[in-house]
Amino acid sequence: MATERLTDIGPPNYEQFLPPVIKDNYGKWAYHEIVKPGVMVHVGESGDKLFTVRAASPRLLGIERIRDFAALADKYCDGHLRFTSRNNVEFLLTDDSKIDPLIKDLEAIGHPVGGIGNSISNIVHTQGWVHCHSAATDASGVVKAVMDDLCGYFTGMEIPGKLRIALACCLNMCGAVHCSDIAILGIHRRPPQILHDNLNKICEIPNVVASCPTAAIRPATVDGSTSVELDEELCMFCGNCFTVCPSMPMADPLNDGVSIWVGGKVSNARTEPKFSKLAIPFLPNNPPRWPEVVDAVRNIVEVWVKHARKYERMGEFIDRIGWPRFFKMTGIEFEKEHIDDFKYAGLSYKRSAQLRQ
Amino acid sequence: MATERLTDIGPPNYEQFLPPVIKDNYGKWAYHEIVKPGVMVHVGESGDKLFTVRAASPRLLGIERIRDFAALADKYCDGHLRFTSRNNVEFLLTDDSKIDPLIKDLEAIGHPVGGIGNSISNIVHTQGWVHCHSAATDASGVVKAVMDDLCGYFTGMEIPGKLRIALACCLNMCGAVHCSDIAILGIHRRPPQILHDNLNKICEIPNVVASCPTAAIRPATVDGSTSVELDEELCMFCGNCFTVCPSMPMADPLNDGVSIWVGGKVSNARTEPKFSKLAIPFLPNNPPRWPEVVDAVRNIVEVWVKHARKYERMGEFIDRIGWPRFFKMTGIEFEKEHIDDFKYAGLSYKRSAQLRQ
Amino acid sequence: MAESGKNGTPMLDELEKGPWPSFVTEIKKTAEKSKMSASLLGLLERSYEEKIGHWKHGGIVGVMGYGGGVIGRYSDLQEEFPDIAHFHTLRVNMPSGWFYTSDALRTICDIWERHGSGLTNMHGSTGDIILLGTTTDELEPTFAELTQAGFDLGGSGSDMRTPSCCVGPARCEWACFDTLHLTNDLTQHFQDELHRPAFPYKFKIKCAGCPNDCVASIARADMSIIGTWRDEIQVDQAEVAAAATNGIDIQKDICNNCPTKCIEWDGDKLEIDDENCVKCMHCINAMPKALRPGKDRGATILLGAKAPIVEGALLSSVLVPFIKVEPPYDEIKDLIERIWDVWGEHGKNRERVGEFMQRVGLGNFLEAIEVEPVPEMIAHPRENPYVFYEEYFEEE
Amino acid sequence: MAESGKNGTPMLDELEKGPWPSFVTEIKKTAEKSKMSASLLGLLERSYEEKIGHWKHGGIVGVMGYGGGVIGRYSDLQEEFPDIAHFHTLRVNMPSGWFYTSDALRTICDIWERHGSGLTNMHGSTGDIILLGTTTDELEPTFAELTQAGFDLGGSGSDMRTPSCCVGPARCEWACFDTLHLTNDLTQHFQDELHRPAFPYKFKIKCAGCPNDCVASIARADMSIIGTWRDEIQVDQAEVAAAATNGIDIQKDICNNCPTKCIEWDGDKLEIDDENCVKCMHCINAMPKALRPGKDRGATILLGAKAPIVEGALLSSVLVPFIKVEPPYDEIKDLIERIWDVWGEHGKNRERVGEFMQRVGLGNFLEAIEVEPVPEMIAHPRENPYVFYEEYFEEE
Ligand code: SRM
Ligand code: SRM
Ligand code: SRM
Ligand code: SRM
Ligand code: SF4
Ligand code: SF4
Ligand code: SF4
Ligand code: SF4
Ligand code: SF4
Ligand code: SF4
Ligand code: SF4
Ligand code: SF4
Repeated sequence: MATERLTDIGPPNYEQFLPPVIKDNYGKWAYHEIVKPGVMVHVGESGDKLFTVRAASPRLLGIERIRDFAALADKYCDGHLRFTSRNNVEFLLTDDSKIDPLIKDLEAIGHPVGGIGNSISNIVHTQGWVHCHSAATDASGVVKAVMDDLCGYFTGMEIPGKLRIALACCLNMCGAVHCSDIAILGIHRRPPQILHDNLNKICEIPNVVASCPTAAIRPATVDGSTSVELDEELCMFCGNCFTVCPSMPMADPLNDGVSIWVGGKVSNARTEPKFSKLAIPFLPNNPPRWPEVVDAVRNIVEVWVKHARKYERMGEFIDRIGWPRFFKMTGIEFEKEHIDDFKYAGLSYKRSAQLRQ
Repeated sequence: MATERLTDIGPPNYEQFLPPVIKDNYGKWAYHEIVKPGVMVHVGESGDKLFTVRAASPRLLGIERIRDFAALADKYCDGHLRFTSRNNVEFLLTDDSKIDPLIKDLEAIGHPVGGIGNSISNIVHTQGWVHCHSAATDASGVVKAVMDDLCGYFTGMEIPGKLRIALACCLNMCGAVHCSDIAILGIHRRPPQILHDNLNKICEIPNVVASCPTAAIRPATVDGSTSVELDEELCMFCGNCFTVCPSMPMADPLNDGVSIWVGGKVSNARTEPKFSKLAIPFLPNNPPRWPEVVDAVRNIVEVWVKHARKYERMGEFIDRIGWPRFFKMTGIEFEKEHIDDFKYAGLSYKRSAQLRQ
Repeated sequence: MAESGKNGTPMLDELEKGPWPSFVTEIKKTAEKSKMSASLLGLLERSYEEKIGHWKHGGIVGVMGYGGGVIGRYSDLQEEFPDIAHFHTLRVNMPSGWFYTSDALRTICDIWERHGSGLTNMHGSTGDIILLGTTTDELEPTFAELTQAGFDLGGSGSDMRTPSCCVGPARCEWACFDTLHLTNDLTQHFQDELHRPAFPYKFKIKCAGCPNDCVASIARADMSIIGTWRDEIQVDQAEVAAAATNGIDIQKDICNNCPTKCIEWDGDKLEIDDENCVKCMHCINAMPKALRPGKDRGATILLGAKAPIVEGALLSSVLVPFIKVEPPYDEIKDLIERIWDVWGEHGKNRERVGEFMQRVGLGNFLEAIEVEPVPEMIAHPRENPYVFYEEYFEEE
Repeated sequence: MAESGKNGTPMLDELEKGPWPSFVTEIKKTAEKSKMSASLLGLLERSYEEKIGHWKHGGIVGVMGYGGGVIGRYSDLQEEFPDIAHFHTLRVNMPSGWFYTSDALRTICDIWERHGSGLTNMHGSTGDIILLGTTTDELEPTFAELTQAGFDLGGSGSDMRTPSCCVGPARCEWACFDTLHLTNDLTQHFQDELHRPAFPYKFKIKCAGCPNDCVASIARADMSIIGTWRDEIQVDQAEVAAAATNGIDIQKDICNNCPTKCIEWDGDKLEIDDENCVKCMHCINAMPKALRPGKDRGATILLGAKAPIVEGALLSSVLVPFIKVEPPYDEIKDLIERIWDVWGEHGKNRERVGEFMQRVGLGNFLEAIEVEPVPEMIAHPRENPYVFYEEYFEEE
């Protein structure tokens, strides 16, 4: 099928993929209700009803599984489905009698239904060892282990509000973990190696020097060839040098690991969006199931579930009880690493006498 | 009276100056009440009463006036009096029948009584043209003009809460205007002159260069002699160079003037301490009575008096109504200058969609 | 021992256990048909054993005439895993709102079965369909088939990244503008900027229909377009009363959680002081049948969010407090172009627009893009006295 | 025309009008006896005409053996105003709490009449008695008479500045420690550091008896010692009820203003959840007869406040959340000395301790002064991932 080469056509127009009930009620939805875990109904001003069944997804999907989803969509939804911004899959039905059979089929192929309303939804995550050169930990494996443990909160246990978890396998934070209720962040803790033999062939030394925010990198001549040298004292492991220069690898099995962050949010509901804050500076990479990470996340989740008020996101909960009590309740030790020492450090100090004594 | 030279004796011990009623009730006060404007009573657990009459002071006092105060203290307070952290003078009585005569005598010599409770107290201020080389405006004159206008709020009109005004005649902020409900700040707006002829004799050029936070100053040779040159684009008029080097005077009648700041507080009551924020970038120096400054301050005060809730300090009031409405209510124009562009600028941007529309 | 088959993948096998769907199962199932996937399994097992990744930087690979859309990737164990010596990713621009038909999905699967590993991410963090892993030779053929099927690549590198949006009016009663239409329209309008990197760094656009921000635009997009309204919240008092009897404690759950305390409840009537409502959505979220956003709808445009590399993470901040969002969206497109012009000319290499804005100063930035400063853009005026007054008087 | 007498001071005269006491009247009255004051009036009138000050930097002037306590000042119109060619200021250390007897004040006045302009500031912003203007020759004689009368100089330059405090237990029911005694004790204990500048920059100490902070210590002192308590607020329910009938709306005025909403009022009983009370003082301030701070009292020590020059203004931040404040105050003195040692050794010239603390990082600073980090020291943990991990493992 040799035809002229097409470019710049852009994505297919979404309209062709919308089910009729959506076309009819587009922009004219009246309200929605949560029918049961993982199932909600949107009711149009017309009275029409759209049922959504949300199923878990590992995000990393093989074509077979996608074909399974397509088959289920044909069987129950006249072929209509979508994915969510947190990578779950949503089946769009108009006939509520088909909901339970669909759920049965989904569970049969290992995709629990849930994640709607006040629940723990899917973990936004990244590539990790599956595809990225920059990873300090794996992404999919940690997510699988953590969600196995928290699955009950996805399929329906009552919790105070939404809890969003994200994972990024390095400081580039492709998972945008910087604003999550709980964030799992892969970290390097050893300054980059310097492959002097090929550095000047592969990398532009001025770019490498410029890439370092703390000016830890200086040009240098190492046995004859031009290269760079590093003041390890100044390195805070951001990995920016490696991003611009492959000859400065950061990955290191002995020192790479995971840090845990809490209290971020994105929505404007009640309180303004918040950045995540450091909760646990370091946990080891312990594949295949990262038990230390799983336990740490569960511990924080349980403290929140037990003590937070209705609607209260993690960060709102902590703001109410105060950080000292958060550390007490979770049993997490407060350490030097928790204290900011970057650009805005001073603003994170407690600049008032308002203290619980 | 030649005697051995005394040094390092420190201040006289305060105890010798305390009236008996204070010695008796020291640390054992039960409560206080405001008797009337400028008069309060502290009641000891013993039942003893200490009456305080607070009188206005220009802070800059001649010895004759201090002797007048001493005489009044003798007449009504067995010689006991004190000054406040805002430079008012307080007379300490035990016999409440003496309060009114004292007030009469004070008013007779031109010292209104007030400033206690929810009122506008004295303006913390600085030297200005009376004694400092660094001043961009006078201190005492502006204070006198503003307090003449606001005196009614000192002597008793009902207002929502405390309102603290401070003035500093240059960015050194000796008046600590950085945390006041309303602050009046003298500002230079012209880069320093450079007196090339004597600069290298009077100043250490490296210190001068180092003194500039924006690196606007560079060493240079100007017709033969070593001196410095200035990139005026980079100057934000902090005056630090002048502080370390007299050969870089900042004062300039055509450009010096006053800026107005609002919303700072120091106390931990209700809300944490706050910095003052820029309200009006520039008002001219217009001696002897700075009418523009007087009007600007009154305008802001009146908006607050009219709209603030009970106990609400200026900053708390503005936080409740929002800055857009503050600018609308006061009729102050919002300009580029209001937007921070210094170190922490980004944190002052509105980083949420929570807006009054 | 390149193939997982050889001596198995004991560590990865552990990740097939448990209730959550397993990516390992996905790779294994795909490995039955794809050597690439089989090799990936082996390589990944190795990473699990050694606690380190086995990928190297990718050089410049891509499809003809495009600079973006492909992430090059090479293994550092090429001898042992020759099938994935190259393992490039294609980013395929998803349809707005991630809506599909079963046929559309099958089409993609068929193409990817012919030309790649058969593995995907549905979807990537920016929103693209990620076709995970193929060789350099397969890039053009894959692209050819995709375009024939009506799909095109998404962004990568220093270009406009694939814009994304929440489900919006398609399935949400709170959408204050048509997120899907705007997103699709901008994506089509800026095809050149999407495919041919010419910016100082990446530029992301995300559209959320209301302040709940279901695409995390305020945290993850250089330009965040967030729906809002400027009239009164629509209140159905009867439904409010109903909610009050259905487990909602209106004073505690609603009024006390209102950021500006502008809702009052006297036991049978809900009073909202809309002047002081900051459109946070909470009360509406809590009572979807009783409350709805106002009718005079539009969006707030915010600028500058990004991850921390390297000056620290940023949230977007208000650039346009309120704008009507209606086709053909000229005002928004002009604004975007003015921003790109200024940033493109003065931005440093690898400087995101949010960092640029701070470096030059928001005030100066606004002047350059011809937007008037308004107090809605700031949380509060400056606290420091360091004003760069621009001119001064001189003696005659 | 040096003297104001000659052709008057029309501008300054305007400032004798109005209800507020006039500094011009003060200068004029003093000018009747003092040529210096008369000249000052003329010089000041000139400044008002020209809108510019007429003072130059002061060189190093002072009294024998002291580096601080005197601010040198010279006029730039020496020929026209010879009497104030020198116009140095003496900073005299006030008694704690600014308490005086009439005799003490007269003593100072008499000394200053003999040796200076007769003008003062009661008091300077740091708290000193400011003797405003005299010549170099008069410095020693003034000092001699002051010390004979029991007064000494205060601080200036890079030394410990004159500590100051609120009226505290002398006249306030809320004082949580003896502000006057501590202030006097520290001042006496550190006389050498007060008089002989040996620090990188100035170091100010202010003591406030409770979180109302009536000496603005958290904004104006490098070390802010602020009284607080750690047990229950003392409540007199009868007086609460009385207040409720005397114009206080307890729900609105008190409960709604409590920062942690830890007070509840059911109409006849006030319940305080003291665990969540952050000791802000508001409820106590509003009902002084009904509520009082707890009985287990002490102070919070905060560090680092300063004006903006040159990195921006700082507020003090928590260093010691709670400490008992009892003579001989050894723990506090040791802490102060450890801080001075570290800052003195590693601080840059003209770097305040608050700036120093930020430059080296609070964590490192705490290690150096041997104080354990606790979460009370921060508003929140770091938001950026840039942790300086101090050591790493290496392969054997
Ligand atoms: C489907 C999805 C949009 C899409 O285009 O894919 C979506 C859909 C809805 N969101 Fe969302 N949100 C979706 C991601 C988000 C995100 C983005 C994210 O998680 O990365 C946020 C911001 C999270 C944050 O703040 O960190 C988000 C914050 C909200 C909120 C605010 C919650 C809060 O209290 O902060 C609401 C309101 C509520 O839940 O009451 C909301 C409400 C809703 C409603 C009820 C809106 C409606 O009337 O239909 C939708 C379904 C209910 C539900 O609970 O999922 N949605 N929602 C996304 C589902 C992700 C998933 O699979 O779980
Ligand atoms: C005399 C003085 C202390 C001294 O050693 O000199 C003092 C004395 C009292 N203060 Fe103060 N404060 C004094 C300066 C301050 C300062 C410092 C300043 O203004 O620079 C503050 C911090 C101001 C700020 O936050 O910017 C201050 C914030 C307070 C507050 C908290 C007010 C608030 O709501 O924020 C109270 C409580 C109240 O007024 O209800 C208070 C209460 C009091 C009480 C009622 C305490 C008591 O029980 O005796 C005292 C007299 C009542 C009154 O209204 O003046 N005092 N008070 C100072 C009088 C200055 C003056 O002449 O006006
Ligand atoms: C594939 C994806 C992660 C995923 O598994 O989904 C991804 C993968 C990479 N990102 Fe990302 N980023 C991806 C979404 C993000 C996001 C989230 C978002 O877009 O909402 C962010 C945070 C938001 C932001 O843009 O700041 C993100 C922030 C970064 C950064 C840091 C940029 C910064 O300014 O801080 C880098 C580093 C860089 O650009 O050099 C980066 C770089 C990279 C590179 C290209 C690695 C590199 O250093 O060159 C990764 C390639 C991995 C691989 O081998 O495939 N990626 N990256 C996401 C794109 C898929 C898609 O197109 O849909
Ligand atoms: C006299 C006094 C103002 C007044 O009228 O009361 C004063 C006067 C001067 N101050 Fe101050 N400061 C005075 C209290 C303050 C305060 C307020 C306080 O102490 O509570 C501050 C703000 C708090 C702080 O310390 O940061 C203050 C912050 C400064 C600064 C900025 C320091 C900084 O780190 O930002 C400078 C500039 C410098 O140190 O070079 C300065 C410098 C000066 C100099 C010495 C001018 C100079 O550049 O050398 C002034 C001498 C004026 C003169 O001719 O007498 N003065 N200075 C105050 C001392 C009187 C006293 O001892 O009681
Ligand atoms: S977070 Fe880092 S390691 Fe993970 S995909 Fe992004 S760049 Fe790669
Ligand atoms: S990791 Fe970051 S801080 Fe360390 S050397 Fe590289 S660029 Fe510099
Ligand atoms: S504020 Fe400036 S001008 Fe005023 S006294 Fe202090 S240093 Fe001098
Ligand atoms: S005034 Fe400040 S910014 Fe301007 S040159 Fe002097 S030191 Fe630099
Ligand atoms: S952002 Fe708003 S409009 Fe879009 S899906 Fe979420 S709630 Fe609905
Ligand atoms: S939307 Fe938010 S701010 Fe507006 S009334 Fe509802 S809760 Fe209050
Ligand atoms: S700070 Fe507290 S103790 Fe000291 S005077 Fe003010 S209210 Fe009283
Ligand atoms: S002191 Fe402040 S925090 Fe404590 S109960 Fe009273 S108002 Fe609440």
